[in-house]
Amino acid sequence: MIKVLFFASYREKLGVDSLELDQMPANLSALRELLSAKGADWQEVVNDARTLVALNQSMTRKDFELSDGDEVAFFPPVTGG
Amino acid sequence: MIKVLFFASYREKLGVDSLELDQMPANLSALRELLSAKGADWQEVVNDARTLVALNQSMTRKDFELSDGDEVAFFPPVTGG
Amino acid sequence: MISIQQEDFDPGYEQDQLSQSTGTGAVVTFSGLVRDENLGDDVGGLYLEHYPGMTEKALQEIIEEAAERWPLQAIKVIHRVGQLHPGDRIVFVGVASAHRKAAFEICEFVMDYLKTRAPFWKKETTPEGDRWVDARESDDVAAKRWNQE
Amino acid sequence: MISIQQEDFDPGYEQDQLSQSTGTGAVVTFSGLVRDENLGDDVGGLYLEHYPGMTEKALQEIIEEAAERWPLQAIKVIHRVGQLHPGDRIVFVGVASAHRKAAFEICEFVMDYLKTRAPFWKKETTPEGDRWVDARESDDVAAKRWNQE
Repeated sequence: MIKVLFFASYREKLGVDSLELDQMPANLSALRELLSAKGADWQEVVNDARTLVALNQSMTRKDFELSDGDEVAFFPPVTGG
Repeated sequence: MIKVLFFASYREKLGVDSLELDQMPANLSALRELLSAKGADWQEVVNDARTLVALNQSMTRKDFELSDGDEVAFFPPVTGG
Repeated sequence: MISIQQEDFDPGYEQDQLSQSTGTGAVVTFSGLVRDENLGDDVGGLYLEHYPGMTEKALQEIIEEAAERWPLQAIKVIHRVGQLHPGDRIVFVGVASAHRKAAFEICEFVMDYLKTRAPFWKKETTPEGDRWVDARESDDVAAKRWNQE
Repeated sequence: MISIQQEDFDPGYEQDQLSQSTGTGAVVTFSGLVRDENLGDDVGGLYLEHYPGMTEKALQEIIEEAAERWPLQAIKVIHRVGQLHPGDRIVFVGVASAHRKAAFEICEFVMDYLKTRAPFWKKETTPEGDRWVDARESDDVAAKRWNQE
């Protein structure tokens, strides 16, 4: 099982802050495909060039393998401070 | 009359913090000559390449004409802050 | 060292805490405040969302990187979340070091990285409605300069 | 805006005063403290001499130059004189501006210019006796960078 989180405008756009996937996509690319299949909004959010991705609460710009229990977050560019 | 001030290590070296000159040197160069004549310590202080000069409480790196009532200060590089 | 909180904080108290070592010669602080205007529109309020857990971790990593680059003596980072209003404090970064150059650089570095790497998002209330604040390219530029040194 | 004084000051109070406008988005402060060590020697105390009258004028000129270069909203400069001890505050520069880049730059600019243009001199007490602190070339370098922009 993996956990997927969405924040800020993405959370609002999808109406989802968190979901748990029983299917285990092999890696980030596979996860993106799986989520894109859920609709146009989903496709935009997970594939936007500006979208930031965090694996287990660390940002990463590379593809990565997924393991049981992983937490993946998709969010727009950050605007704190 | 002009007033001449010395600060910090220069004040201590010369044992003088302030003096009034009844003679009116025409400009800074003439003032330097006049003070240099007072001894080796004076010569060092007023001619040291690092010495800063202020005319009427504004630092200047140029020669200047002197007028009655002017205040000229000689001091070492500043070290506040 | 790091605090994510809804409540306000006291910059004076934080600054005193950073000035406790007699080896410290310089304390630099940055406080970010909610402005009543952004991009030409009145701002009536600001809602700050974050990613609990990751926020602390991201800030911790930024501080560790700063400590590797500069002689850091003490640091405090506070970021508020939730509903804020014009004039409210949002963020505080306070840095203590032996000398001023390092203290300034650390404080700027932490703010630049926080602005681009810590998972906070601002939503503004304006007369035209609520809107998520867009990331600013100038923040990316500011963060990137630290890679070139 | 400028205060030359023997007594201590309260950075928290000063910071609050700088944060009064709702157009202010960034407050940066620098506090300089007496260190217990300099150039490898223990420092037991620090005596600060200045040039009354010129000091205020020099700081005023520095602030005016900063206000010409950046969108400065509020500034406070405090410098202590007389006998100080390790841990004591020496100097405070607090700056308010709409955005952080300007606030950081103004604060650094004012400190760099203060260090090279304001008539203060430090005398240290060390186990080897009292000594006037030498000007540091790094301070000249820091001040000169503002001419190149």
